[in-house]
Amino acid sequence: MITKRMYYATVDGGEQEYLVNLTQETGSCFKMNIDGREYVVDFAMAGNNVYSIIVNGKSLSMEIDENGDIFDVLMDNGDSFSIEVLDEMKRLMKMRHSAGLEGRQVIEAQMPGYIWKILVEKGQEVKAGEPLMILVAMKMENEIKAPKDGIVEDLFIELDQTVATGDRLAVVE
Amino acid sequence: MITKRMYYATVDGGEQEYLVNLTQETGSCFKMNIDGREYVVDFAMAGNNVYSIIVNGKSLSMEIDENGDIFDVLMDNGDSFSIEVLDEMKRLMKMRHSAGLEGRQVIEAQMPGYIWKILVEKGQEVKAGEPLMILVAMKMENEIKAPKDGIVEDLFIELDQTVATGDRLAVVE
Amino acid sequence: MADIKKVLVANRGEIAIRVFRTCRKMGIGTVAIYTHADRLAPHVRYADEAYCVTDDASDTSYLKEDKILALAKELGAAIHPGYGFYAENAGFVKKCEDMGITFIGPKAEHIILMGSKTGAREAMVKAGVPIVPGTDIIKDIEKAKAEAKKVGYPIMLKAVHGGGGKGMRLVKDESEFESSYRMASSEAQNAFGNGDMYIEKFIIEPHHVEVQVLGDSHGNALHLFERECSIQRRHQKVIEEAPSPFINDDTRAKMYEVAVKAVKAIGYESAGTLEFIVGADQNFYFLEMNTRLQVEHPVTELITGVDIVRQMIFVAEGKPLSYKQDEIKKDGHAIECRVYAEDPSNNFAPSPGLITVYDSPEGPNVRVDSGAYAGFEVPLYYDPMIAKVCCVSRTRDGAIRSMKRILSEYRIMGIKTSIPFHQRVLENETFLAGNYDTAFIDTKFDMEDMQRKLNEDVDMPILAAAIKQLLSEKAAAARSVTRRDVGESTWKKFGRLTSFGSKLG
Amino acid sequence: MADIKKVLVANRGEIAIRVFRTCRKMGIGTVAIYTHADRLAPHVRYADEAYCVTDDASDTSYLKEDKILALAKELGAAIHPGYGFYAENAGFVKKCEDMGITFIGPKAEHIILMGSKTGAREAMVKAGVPIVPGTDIIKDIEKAKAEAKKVGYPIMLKAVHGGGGKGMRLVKDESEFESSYRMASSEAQNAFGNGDMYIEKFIIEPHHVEVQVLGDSHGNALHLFERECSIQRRHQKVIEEAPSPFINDDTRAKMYEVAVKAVKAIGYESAGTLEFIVGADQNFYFLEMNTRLQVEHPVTELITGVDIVRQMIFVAEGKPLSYKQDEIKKDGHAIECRVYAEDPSNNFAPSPGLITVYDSPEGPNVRVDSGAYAGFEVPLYYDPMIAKVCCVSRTRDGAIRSMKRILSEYRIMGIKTSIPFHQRVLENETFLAGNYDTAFIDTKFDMEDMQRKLNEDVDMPILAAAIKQLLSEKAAAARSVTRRDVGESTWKKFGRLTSFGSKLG
Repeated sequence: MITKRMYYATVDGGEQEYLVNLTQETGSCFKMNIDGREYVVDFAMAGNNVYSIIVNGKSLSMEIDENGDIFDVLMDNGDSFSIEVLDEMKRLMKMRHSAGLEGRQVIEAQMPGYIWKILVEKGQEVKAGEPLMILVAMKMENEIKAPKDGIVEDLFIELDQTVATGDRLAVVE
Repeated sequence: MITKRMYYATVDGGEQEYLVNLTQETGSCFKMNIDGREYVVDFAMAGNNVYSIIVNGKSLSMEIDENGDIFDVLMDNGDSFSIEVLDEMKRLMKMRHSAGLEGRQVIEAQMPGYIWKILVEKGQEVKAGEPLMILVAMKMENEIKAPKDGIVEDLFIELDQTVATGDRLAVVE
Repeated sequence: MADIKKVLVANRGEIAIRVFRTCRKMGIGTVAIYTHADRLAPHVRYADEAYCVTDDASDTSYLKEDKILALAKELGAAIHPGYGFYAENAGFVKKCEDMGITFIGPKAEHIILMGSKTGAREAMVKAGVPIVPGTDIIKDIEKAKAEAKKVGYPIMLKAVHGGGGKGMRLVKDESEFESSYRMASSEAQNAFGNGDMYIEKFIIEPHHVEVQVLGDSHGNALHLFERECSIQRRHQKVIEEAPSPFINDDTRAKMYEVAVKAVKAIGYESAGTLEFIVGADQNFYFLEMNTRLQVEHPVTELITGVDIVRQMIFVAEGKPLSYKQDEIKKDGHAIECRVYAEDPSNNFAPSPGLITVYDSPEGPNVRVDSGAYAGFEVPLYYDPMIAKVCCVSRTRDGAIRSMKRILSEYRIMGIKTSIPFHQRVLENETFLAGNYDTAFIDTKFDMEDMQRKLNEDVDMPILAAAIKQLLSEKAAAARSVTRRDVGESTWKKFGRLTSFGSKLG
Repeated sequence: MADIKKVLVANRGEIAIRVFRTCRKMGIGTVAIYTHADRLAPHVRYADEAYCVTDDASDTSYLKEDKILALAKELGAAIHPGYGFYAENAGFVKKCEDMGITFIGPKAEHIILMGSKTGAREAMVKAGVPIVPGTDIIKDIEKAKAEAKKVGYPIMLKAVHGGGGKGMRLVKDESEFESSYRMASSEAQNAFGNGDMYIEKFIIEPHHVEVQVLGDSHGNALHLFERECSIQRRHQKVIEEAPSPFINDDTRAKMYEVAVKAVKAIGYESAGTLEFIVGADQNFYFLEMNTRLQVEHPVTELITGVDIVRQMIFVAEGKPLSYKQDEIKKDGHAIECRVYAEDPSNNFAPSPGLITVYDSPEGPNVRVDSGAYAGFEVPLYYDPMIAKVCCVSRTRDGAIRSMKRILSEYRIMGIKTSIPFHQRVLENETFLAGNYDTAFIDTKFDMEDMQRKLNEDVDMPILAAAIKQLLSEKAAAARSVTRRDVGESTWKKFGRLTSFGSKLG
């Protein structure tokens, strides 16, 4: 069964958009076209999230970490790329969403750790950049700062609580 | 929740039976009694099928490969033990079954490989030890022999077929 | 002193395993301690015996002096402290002595002596080790000027009670002296309520170079050459090499000589390190002495073939060192990269978590000391260093090439690591030239270096990401149609085999 | 000859990676070839470029001479043959020469010369290398008796057209000669239709010792000391060491001398090995010369620090060897254990399949060359050797202790490996004494050794198995109640992360 897709890719949050046309010929063989550049790709999984990719004889080993539509690609030489891959519909949704962004800010943990100190209370007024709490991860303190001027509308955490990446910590309105 | 079990264990297919009384106290803590010898065991998984076991301060690292009721245990020093663990009911069933064993013999592949040569035909008379076929695995030929005198009642394989461990190869009746 | 039959390492992770490896080779029994949080750390199952030192999961501290000492006493084990925790803790060593427990490390008196900045300086001056030239409190400006001339410009004016850069002034020549003195002193007066100042020589392009030493109870002292440790980030060493690419043979010889003299002068036992600051002019001055096994000791082991832990055990047993100085040969060049669980592309944010893939580099001339494995969850509570990867080659250039090869093979997934950072440093021209100083990361290597790609072509990562996206979409579609397994591929089988979830309930 | 910019390795698995590692360090591009069955073998993604040489999955052979040569020609790559496949294939080397492809190995003429048993013997005799004493076809019994006396009893009577042990007789002294001759000759006549016999010296307690040599196109020749390879199973070497624990320094010196003389005499280029049989009396005789890189070359690299592949590349480029003989130093003792995918507790039955856990040993003084990783399915079609694990130490005793430590850390699951076999050999008294000969596995080590436990206590494995049984029963019960995930443990998360099945469809 041949599968075809058209995607828009952006690299490391940059502006430039790459148009990708992709055809899956057999299980591991793909034909690609990136902004007019043609590739034949043999794509194989060689261990957990480790991929062996052969493109016109060039052999690459990549680690790929998938988070929704963002793919963090780490090459053997240490180069890393964060690639967002969207189809037409997702791309349109994203463009609409980013136009309407503002107001209520939900602060999420950027790394796992535990809450060592809480420096504000619910309802308190804060300035942008003011520390709200201190998250400790691996013996290092990380200040979690207010992203904007506003009121601390909500605090989702307690003292000494362990949090995971992406957990909601607070809301500043 | 405390869980209790009583098992009969045998080692490396030997005759001696060990009576094991086992109580799971918490997730990782177990109390054991083997033929009257008491142990407190902290049992934890430390990677895929690798276990860290601490018994009265003694720390052991074991690899355990589970096949039905048989557990192949490999210690770091290279010692390996094949332990069969049966509850009362399975033990009774096994004793009944082994009493009635004879006659029709199903031959199974003991290793993965492919069938390089088939030396007998269906219906042919064979003597015990007579080669029935040759299984090639990793450049080495392995003769599959008749387990007893009899007739080749069935052949389940074809030339060049790849077989996995446990696949049925033939029946000698 | 009796032979050591068992060693308890009052530490965790890679350094515990490193000590255990030598013990295992020597036929000495090994005892691990662990916290609830570290139950699955690899040092626990590496040891012959393992004991939990915490009462419940909420306590993550290894600092359980009474429990550790009682355990060692009961088991008849000697204690090796590793680095950190109880290393360089004289009180702990004294308690060992009181309880008749063999401590594998220096004597309490030397830990105390070297723990005091003034005591250490005095002892070193007495032993003929150069220290950074300077003065006592300045009482008289003219006298101070004369002394500054003797020390040699540029000099640093420092507040006696200062800190954090306040009350400090760099003085390039005598014409600036008076005004600088007045400003710095008044700044110090305002900041610390005390305007006393002293003079110290300013070291231009400072290098951190250290000499590994060994001493025994028979008065023998050895040096094992030097290590260059100038590549530091936030005062953390990140790359070390042996020998130093910077100092010349004359400096080297002098440094070894004073180091051995110092060890003999104070009667130091076990392994230790004399840290020196070396200026662009090759003059070197004593900074401090570390009375412990250093993190970076493997580079020294790689160029000498000496197992430093083994020698520490001999010394603790009261035996003499196994080598005479002329039997210690330096062969080749070694580099160590410290691998931290942190994200170099996100300002080195800590990255604890579950390691899903762990492929150790293989092949020639590599040594990895790690405390990690696939399936291990790097805990939040401890040092983020998860591995040290070292290599050795005939030349520095060969070692750098080897390290690149080795890092390209080192695959750790599930968490972020500093491996890409090391790969960038290994491409940096100042590093390659070997004349970096302690300001390297701040002045010669920046985040732009970090973000710079070796290969700018984005098509390869884009095509990989696009294929992954397609496959994920197909997999999601397949899942929504049926939850039953359709067919049985090898990968599925592997997936099942590695699916711990259902097994441990 | 031009510098080599790219190397195609006409081989697979660990030896392909081993050559690539040197190339990567030297900045030389790398090209892998693979079959459909080997698409996921690690050498494929280790290389900069990779090309499939088979047309479909049913073809598993790497012997695709035309494709490989055309590929090398097109890419401008030199060819390294590894061992096996096209190593020691003079026809292949000639084609390389004809097509202007650099072959990293000896010249065709030397492969041909050493490939012929009689040619090799003649060349060696000419170069002054001792060969096993013997005679031509026996025509006259009395004359033969005189010659046997000269050779020295015991002797072997061998049928010229013999094989498989038929027509062979061991003769201990002259009194047995005539009857033995008559019996053997008539046996040979019946078996092979020809009763011609010859005499060969019988070597008591034969050791297999080989000398690594290097030669270049400038007439330079070097030896890199010897390897002891007497531990063999079914004529497969399984453990090698350098230096030999058996031969004395006098023998050593003589062996090196004749080896270098032989290389010079024939003008041999690149890496090669002279294999000798050494008797209990330390007399040694030439067996054959291997005109390739040997599997066991790492032990030599470990005690000399010489990268043999690097030297092979230099020689192929027409450069001289980088060393003079007196620059080659022997330092320490190295051991290699070959790890096969086979089940030692089941009569070494092959054990291909999916590797679910692969933990490489870390720490000091270890070198692993493998062609495996977690998630790799060891194919049925190729050599069952998946890794070579080597260690080096100052003494043989230290190397053995290190190897035990290293093997205890080497964890490969999903398939059975020969690691437990090596662990047993390392406990064997004859092995430890170092005076084993080629009959070691048959006479000094048996399956009872293999089955014998180091620790007879069965309670520990029983309690582990019983707990696993309980946990499996509980997991099965939980599955039958509900198929939904109940809670989310770390293990579950890992299980999901490692569950490939759903991702690749």
